Amino acid sequence: ILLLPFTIYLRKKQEKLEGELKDANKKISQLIVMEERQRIARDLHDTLGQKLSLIGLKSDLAEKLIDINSQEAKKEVGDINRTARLALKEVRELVSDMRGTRLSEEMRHVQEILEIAGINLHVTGSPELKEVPLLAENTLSMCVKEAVTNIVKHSSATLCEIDISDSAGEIMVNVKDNGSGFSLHTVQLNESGIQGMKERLEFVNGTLDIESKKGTSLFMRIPRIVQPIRKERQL
Amino acid sequence: ILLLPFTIYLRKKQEKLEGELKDANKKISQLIVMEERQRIARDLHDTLGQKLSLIGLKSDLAEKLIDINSQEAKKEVGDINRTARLALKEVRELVSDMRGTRLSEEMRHVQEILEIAGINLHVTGSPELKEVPLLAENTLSMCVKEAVTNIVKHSSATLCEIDISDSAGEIMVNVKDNGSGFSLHTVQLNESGIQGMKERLEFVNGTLDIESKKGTSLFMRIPRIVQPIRKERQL
Amino acid sequence: MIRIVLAEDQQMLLGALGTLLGLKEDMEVVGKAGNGEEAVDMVRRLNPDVCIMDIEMPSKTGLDAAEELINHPCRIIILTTFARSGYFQRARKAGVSGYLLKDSPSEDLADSIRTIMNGRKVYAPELIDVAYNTPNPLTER
Ligand SMILES: Nc1ncnc2c1ncn2[C@@H]1O[C@H](COP(=O)(O)OP(=O)(O)OP(=O)(O)O)[C@@H](O)[C@H]1O
Ligand SMILES: Nc1ncnc2c1ncn2[C@@H]1O[C@H](COP(=O)(O)OP(=O)(O)OP(=O)(O)O)[C@@H](O)[C@H]1O
Ligand SMILES: [Mg+2]
Ligand SMILES: [Mg+2]
Ligand SMILES: [Mg+2]
Repeated sequence: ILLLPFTIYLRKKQEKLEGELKDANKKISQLIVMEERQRIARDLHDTLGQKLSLIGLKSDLAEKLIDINSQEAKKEVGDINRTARLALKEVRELVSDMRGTRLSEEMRHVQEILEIAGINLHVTGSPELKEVPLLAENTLSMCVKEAVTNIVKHSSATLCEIDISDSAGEIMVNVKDNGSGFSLHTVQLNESGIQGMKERLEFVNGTLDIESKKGTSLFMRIPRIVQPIRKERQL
Repeated sequence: ILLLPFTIYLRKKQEKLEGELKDANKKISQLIVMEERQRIARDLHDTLGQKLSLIGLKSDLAEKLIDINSQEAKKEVGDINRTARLALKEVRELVSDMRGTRLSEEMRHVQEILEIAGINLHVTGSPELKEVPLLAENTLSMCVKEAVTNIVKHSSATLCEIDISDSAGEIMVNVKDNGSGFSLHTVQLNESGIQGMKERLEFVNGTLDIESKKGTSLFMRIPRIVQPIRKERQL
Repeated sequence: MIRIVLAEDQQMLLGALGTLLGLKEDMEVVGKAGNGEEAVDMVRRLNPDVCIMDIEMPSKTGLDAAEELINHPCRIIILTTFARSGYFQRARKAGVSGYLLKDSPSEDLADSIRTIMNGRKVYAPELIDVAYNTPNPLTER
């Protein structure tokens, strides 16, 4: 009987706190999005805006020059051509920077890297993931890339096996090599590629497990959960 | 004495909750940012990429035509000019789209523009729309902005009236001025602001109607249906 | 004859703009500056009717330059590509006569210059941004 008012008080306080935290976090989200937008806007402005203005002015000028001085007009049109190509290259770079990477894309990339290094690749499972949040897929792509980079750099392997299994409960990617292996205890993992993989996976509630005896085997797992994206979107 | 373990338990729970909430929100932010980037990337690629390619091609052609057929060369260079300006306009819209496009915000903006231009503004209805999909609201904001820009640029009006009516069946915005008016037949509407409004409204199943005799009156209507935006977003 | 000083750090833009305005019968480009500092010097030295300035330039922005020239009789026109928050407010405070799009057709630009010479102001609606519509959500409360 004595307990009741006190628990009620604590519960109320807790609810209030939850509410405030939610609010604060919502604002942080908004701020991050706004900053991101502003950053992109700035990029756009600095690269493309300049070039498009230049094309606008130069085409205006060229049109007038055609009858007066065709040599000069040609020069202006040549400038326009170069400027447009440069701008196009910048758009492509900007776009590919912004896109993040699909696992299937990364797999093509990885295949190329291994081929060049003379390491055989054996893939099982499909890199076309179904209904996976973008962030999770990007994380996996990044991890596969790092794992393969390590194989090329450190393992002296002749074979790399990648297994992708996409089940109802989780997505699992296993990257395995038949190389030298390494001891987790002897190796510095601070701020390194492996540490980075681990952090990113944990960020999407995933895990990284490493077995390294004969060769190295990395297991990357991300549980399938419903992400509350859609509601937020409507902000 | 009885109280102590229980409060500790509650406090622990509270801390855990705070942590989880924070994590969840961080993830949501990242997701939103990524989605936003992808959306922008797609937009950029589709609109700007295409236009810049076109400019590249046309400038190539124009350079060759200058000595052969200066009339044709001028036409090409004129096309380049229009294309560049259109592209810049799109970038500008994209950038300002990124800064938030609630109708209420756009109305503040419009108020300022008209004030600076010395045109009176009379608003009826509320710009705080209820449960309207983001895309629809963005479209309306963009249309209001273009309509008001046109009034400032072309109408010589002294009064602008904006009526917003948000009913169960549709959202209607009417932007009206008491200026010079114009004849739809005598005016080039290709790739212009009005054409853009129309296309965007149609994209969300809306319509644009124009009356221009004494002054100009634009009716923008979007029916209230569940918009299939969400799927698009997840691409 | 309307005497004009241009200030723009992008050399190709400066060149094209100079030639375009030079082609107008009633206009003469008397000076071309590559940064804000040069622009201020040139205006003081050459006393042009109009100075057309970019915003983002080395050594001194067009807005800084306009503020410095606030008591000079030369009319200042800011030429820019995008609306950036706060720029328009500053430009207005600095008493600029025009705030125009870099990519507007040269005929429109020339028309605006003539309007401004008649003592009026011309601001492109596309460039007017509202500084207070993007509050920082963390300091909002
Ligand atoms: N597949 C592998 N085979 C053998 N050794 C490996 C393998 N992967 C990692 N290692 C060892 O673990 C160490 C840590 O790897 P990690 O990716 O964390 O860092 P790194 O590759 O050295 O540097 P970074 O990834 O930052 O470029 C490596 O230096 C290497 O000694
Ligand atoms: N409110 C208005 N009053 C008078 N004339 C108008 C009005 N709105 C549009 N017009 C006329 O219709 C034409 C087409 O307008 P539209 O918005 O499609 O293109 P624009 O404003 O000329 O160029 P843009 O919008 O691409 O910058 C204008 O050039 C103008 O002649
Ligand atoms: Mg590494
Ligand atoms: Mg228009
Ligand atoms: Mg500059």
